[in-house]
Amino acid sequence: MDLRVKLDDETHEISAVPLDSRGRTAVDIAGEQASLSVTIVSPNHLHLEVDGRGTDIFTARSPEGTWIWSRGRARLLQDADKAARRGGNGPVGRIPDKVTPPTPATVVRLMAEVGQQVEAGQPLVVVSAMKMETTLSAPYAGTVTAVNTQPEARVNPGEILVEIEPAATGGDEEES
Amino acid sequence: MDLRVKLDDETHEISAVPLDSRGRTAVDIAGEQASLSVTIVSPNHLHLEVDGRGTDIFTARSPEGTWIWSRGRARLLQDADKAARRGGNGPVGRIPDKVTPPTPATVVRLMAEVGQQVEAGQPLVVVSAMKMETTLSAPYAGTVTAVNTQPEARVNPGEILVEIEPAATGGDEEES
Amino acid sequence: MFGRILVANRGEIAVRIMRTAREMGIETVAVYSEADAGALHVLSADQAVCLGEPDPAASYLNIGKIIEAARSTGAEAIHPGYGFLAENPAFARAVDEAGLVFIGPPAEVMAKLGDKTEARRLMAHSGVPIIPGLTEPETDPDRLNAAAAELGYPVLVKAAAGGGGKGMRVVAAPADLDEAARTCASEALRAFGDGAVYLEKYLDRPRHVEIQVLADAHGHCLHLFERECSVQRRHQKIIEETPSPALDDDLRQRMGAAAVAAAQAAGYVNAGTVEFLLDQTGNFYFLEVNTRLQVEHPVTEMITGLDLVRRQIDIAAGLPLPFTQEQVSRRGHAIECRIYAEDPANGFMPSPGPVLYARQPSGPGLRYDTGIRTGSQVPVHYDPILGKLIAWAEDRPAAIDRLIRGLEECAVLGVRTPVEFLIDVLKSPEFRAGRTHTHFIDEHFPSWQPGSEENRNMLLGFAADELTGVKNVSGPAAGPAEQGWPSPWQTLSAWDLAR
Amino acid sequence: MFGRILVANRGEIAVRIMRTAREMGIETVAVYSEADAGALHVLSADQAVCLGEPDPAASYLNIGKIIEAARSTGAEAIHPGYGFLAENPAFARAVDEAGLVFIGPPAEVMAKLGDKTEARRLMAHSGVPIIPGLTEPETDPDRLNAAAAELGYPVLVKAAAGGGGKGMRVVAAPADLDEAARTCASEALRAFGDGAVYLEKYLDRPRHVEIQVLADAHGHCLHLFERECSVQRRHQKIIEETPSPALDDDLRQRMGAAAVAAAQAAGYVNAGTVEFLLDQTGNFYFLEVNTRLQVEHPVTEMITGLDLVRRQIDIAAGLPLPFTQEQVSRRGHAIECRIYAEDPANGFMPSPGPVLYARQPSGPGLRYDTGIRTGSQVPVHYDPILGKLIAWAEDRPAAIDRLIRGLEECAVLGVRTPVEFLIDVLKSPEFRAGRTHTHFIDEHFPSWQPGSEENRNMLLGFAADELTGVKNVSGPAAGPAEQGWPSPWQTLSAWDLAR
Repeated sequence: MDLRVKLDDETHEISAVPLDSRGRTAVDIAGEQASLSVTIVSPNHLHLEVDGRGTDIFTARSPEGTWIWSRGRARLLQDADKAARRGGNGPVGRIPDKVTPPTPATVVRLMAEVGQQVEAGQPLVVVSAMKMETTLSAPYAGTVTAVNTQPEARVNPGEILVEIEPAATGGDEEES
Repeated sequence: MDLRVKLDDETHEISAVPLDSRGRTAVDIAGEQASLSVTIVSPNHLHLEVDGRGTDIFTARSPEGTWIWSRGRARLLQDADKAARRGGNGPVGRIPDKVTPPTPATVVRLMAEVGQQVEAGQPLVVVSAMKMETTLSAPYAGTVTAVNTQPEARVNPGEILVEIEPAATGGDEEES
Repeated sequence: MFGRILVANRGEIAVRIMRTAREMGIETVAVYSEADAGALHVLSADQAVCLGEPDPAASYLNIGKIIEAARSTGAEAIHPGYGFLAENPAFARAVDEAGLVFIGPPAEVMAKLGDKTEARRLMAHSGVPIIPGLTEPETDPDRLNAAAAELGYPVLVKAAAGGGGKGMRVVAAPADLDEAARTCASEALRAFGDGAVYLEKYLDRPRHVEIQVLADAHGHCLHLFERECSVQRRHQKIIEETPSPALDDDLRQRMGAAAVAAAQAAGYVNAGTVEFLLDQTGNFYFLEVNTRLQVEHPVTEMITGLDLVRRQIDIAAGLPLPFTQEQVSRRGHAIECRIYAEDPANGFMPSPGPVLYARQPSGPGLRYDTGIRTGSQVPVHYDPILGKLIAWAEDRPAAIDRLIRGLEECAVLGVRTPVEFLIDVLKSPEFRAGRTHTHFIDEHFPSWQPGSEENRNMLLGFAADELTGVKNVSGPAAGPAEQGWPSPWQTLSAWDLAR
Repeated sequence: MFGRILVANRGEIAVRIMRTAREMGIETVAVYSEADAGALHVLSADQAVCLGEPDPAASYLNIGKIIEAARSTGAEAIHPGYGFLAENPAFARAVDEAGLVFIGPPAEVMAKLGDKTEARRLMAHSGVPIIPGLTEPETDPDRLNAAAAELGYPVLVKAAAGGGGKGMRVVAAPADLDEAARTCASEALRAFGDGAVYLEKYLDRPRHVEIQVLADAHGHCLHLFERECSVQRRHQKIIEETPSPALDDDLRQRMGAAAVAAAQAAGYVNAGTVEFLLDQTGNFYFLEVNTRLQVEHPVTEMITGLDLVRRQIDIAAGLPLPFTQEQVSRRGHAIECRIYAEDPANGFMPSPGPVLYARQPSGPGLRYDTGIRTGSQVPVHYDPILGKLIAWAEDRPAAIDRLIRGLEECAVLGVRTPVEFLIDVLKSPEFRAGRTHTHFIDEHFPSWQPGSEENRNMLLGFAADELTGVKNVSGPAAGPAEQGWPSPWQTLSAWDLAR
């Protein structure tokens, strides 16, 4: 089995032979070998023996990838080839460079109107989620071409609340 | 759905209508009605609301029946009709009225030989399991017709270690 | 004693309150919003009442619906937990007027202490030291500017009705004051129903040290020592401990006495917390009184051996405190850390969503108070706390090591959590040395990113997960199981038995 | 300090020892038999070595294999837990001779105290009160008969090498003496490798009260108060608590001093327990010294705030005790109950088999030390302990209520357990009144059978389980799911997300 696995922002090449009847295999990560023995403890719990050292691994699959836990640390790992096919472009949870909320939220205050000139970093919208307010700022300088929301509106990540035409290039803000 | 359920030594008649889309049903146990609402919390965990009172139920199926837990108390419940078909005859874990060990065990000492007259309650075999010795006694008075084991032998429940012909009736000890 | 109480809250604190109630032989009623059907606090109660839509205004903040739920289920008293209506005097008053008992201080005491400026005046008059600043709420931008200039920047804009780090903004320069005051007022209005703000002098890297007090309805008031809650992010506590590494017996005694004086000045009844800032020279200043159970109350329980919820219920039922100040003792060291659904690598942004898998740490000297389980949803509508892990041990180094061991056993998959951030903080030499202050995280972990210690094991784990495929038997793995088996959930036990 | 230790045991005690070792920064090595592959103690260690076949002689009692496992993994010390080789002087000597450290008392002290008749002589010479009886082992039936007649029936036949309730028989009449002596000798030979037995006067309904002692290698010896372990079945403790309802401060001080005197007379080093019988008039008699960690050590940890395993490891590493007798304090009340795979309705017969489902109780003031998980096997070869539930609280009534609450949250399905028996005992007026003695179960629960309190809920649960069929989604149930879905284990998370 050959895998290309995305962990944080790096892609790792992994190859492994199928498990034998006792759950053992050999794994190669970027040229480094490990002898591995796997016990399925429960559907979400694997016990690994890696070169003779025992360690617990918890796993959970989601549409975005597989959550893998090791000794208090958890990551969403992705099959890089599948992620590329899905058009996935990076780990979950980062602030996009568009005026869109990081989580489902409610609009508290709008500080932009169509035609307005804005500087990079200028506050445009304040949203509230989980009792905490967050200010969404202009990702770059330009002219506001559309305001797609209003106070009290429920908004979701990916919805572009304020569209801006960049000052210098005049290009399509959807590609910025 | 109609069920005949064995709990301890009693059989209970239960009928229930299928769950509606919100997990609700009406159940009748021996003529007594209950309104029931069921939430599946996990594969082994149900939450019931019985006439408005919440209670957790844990369940686990085994070949002998279904273990049901409620507030610290656990029982092996059986579908009485299925149990009858399988020839099951009562809950697990009771001492049979035959000279057979209650758990897998090792024979420590034999105190019976073929032809010997024994009284009811007379010690015949001492077995050891989990560092604890248990004396198996004659279930009734009679004559020993066979000794089917020897010291140090590993023996299992159901194996008749000593066969006895009852004193009075002369019947078949297998039916006693 | 009450036969039945309603818990007007959700999550870990509701579960924790119900456990003590059950031990006291008191039945419990849960309330929940549609977002919390099947939540752990609903499963933990004897009865549960759905309040309606997820929006807090329609559910956990809806006074009328909650009192109606108590009436319809025959509950005699209401425990508010923390957050939501816990410090809302109108709620306490409404409970009272409905002929029910509010498990907390009287409404008028709560109102007095809940107004931060009035509380500051009260403390100043009672000889409790306060931080220099405005003693009245102020909304006029010009007057705010003038007051800030007089105090000298940096200043702190605070919501008069705020608490728990909510509704607070540090302002470093005059240019930022207006927007900070507006945002603060807007947050306060939404969160507490009161948009009044005031100003305070901002202290340089103080410690946050608070004193737990207990007062019964018979004039008996005592303290249960301190909690140090300096380690904060976004002005919200994330690690709390007792004893404080900064207190000696003399300072502890003086702060305890000040807290009791503060509580008595206010006519306090029930459990409360007097918060202080402790500066680097050992001066302490009154901050505010939290008129409710604190999130971090377990560390006090662990070192004193007392059950604060039991004490709250007893006091609300009119019982006198069964011990004196002299009979209260502390032993060992306890540390709590809070586990939220949040991304510590990304400004501690909330991370709502489904909990795909959750595993509780356990063992000697560990306590895990949680409100989630495998299959829970972390709704977007509420404070995203998942649970609190508390370690106690013979001394501070052993408690730190135990807490790290517990965090290394704690798994929550599906949402981001600060577990590994907390491990890194607890392992840091600065934390080990006890040199904490309210800017500790900003100073030592300003742009924390997850480490790569476990990357190799994670990659091996991913490979093992792919190699093992469908997981339906326990024991050594043996290649992917065949597809298309019917209902393994149902028959797993039988297969297990047959092996 | 050691860098790595081997734990020569299994189950809950091995897991518990490894937790403290991990907190101390010490790596752990597990050993296991083929019956224990995948067991919790194996998963909890940094390394694991398979010793061979399930038979204890081939695995957990095999001195040579265990020492070889320590050598091959580079372990520097061995913790024996309780049972198996914990009180075997030959093992302690072999560990020593292999250049490793035995975490327990010196072999010669263990040998002296392990021989019950020699221990009785030693105590008698040191002024510690002993029960009238033989001071030498005796195998000749005639001489046993004569000695029993002199003491007066009932008498107790005891294995000289016994402990933990194993190898003991009460004999009420001369006719039963021969068989009891033979059975006892045979059990002792199998369990301890030594078939010597002796006789003691049998006391009427005494309490079992034991004192925990700690002694370092520098001549420092102190006690950690008592544990009352009167509630027993088949001469084995099932409920243990501290403080004892029967002790006042004066008696506690005298018994503590006697225990320290006993330990010092034997030259004791490390953690040990001096067991006494306390008669109804307040006289106490030396019973034996357990030269190891006790099953019930957690109750002492809960009321003193100390970690006994940490103390054991420190002492074995040569460190002096870091506190004096005066610095040890006790607070609150702690009760433990043992949960075995056994059938309390059927003579507490062992109930080995697969654990189909296990759920841990949790919450403030509860500790659950367990060695099993869902999917574990309880092998027929070993003592069938599954775990211990410990509650501590402000006082005895609150601790009882908390323990009941914990038991009511504890689920182990697939094997029989005493959980509901324990609930009934804890709820009984006799236990609540603290009127316990070693025949408590025989007297008050002679033929206990499970009650029917939960029968209706169980029948409804059975119906609900049948109605819901295949369980693969969380949330309100909605009729049986369709059959034949591929691999729900694998895709559950994704489905959950899609809802």
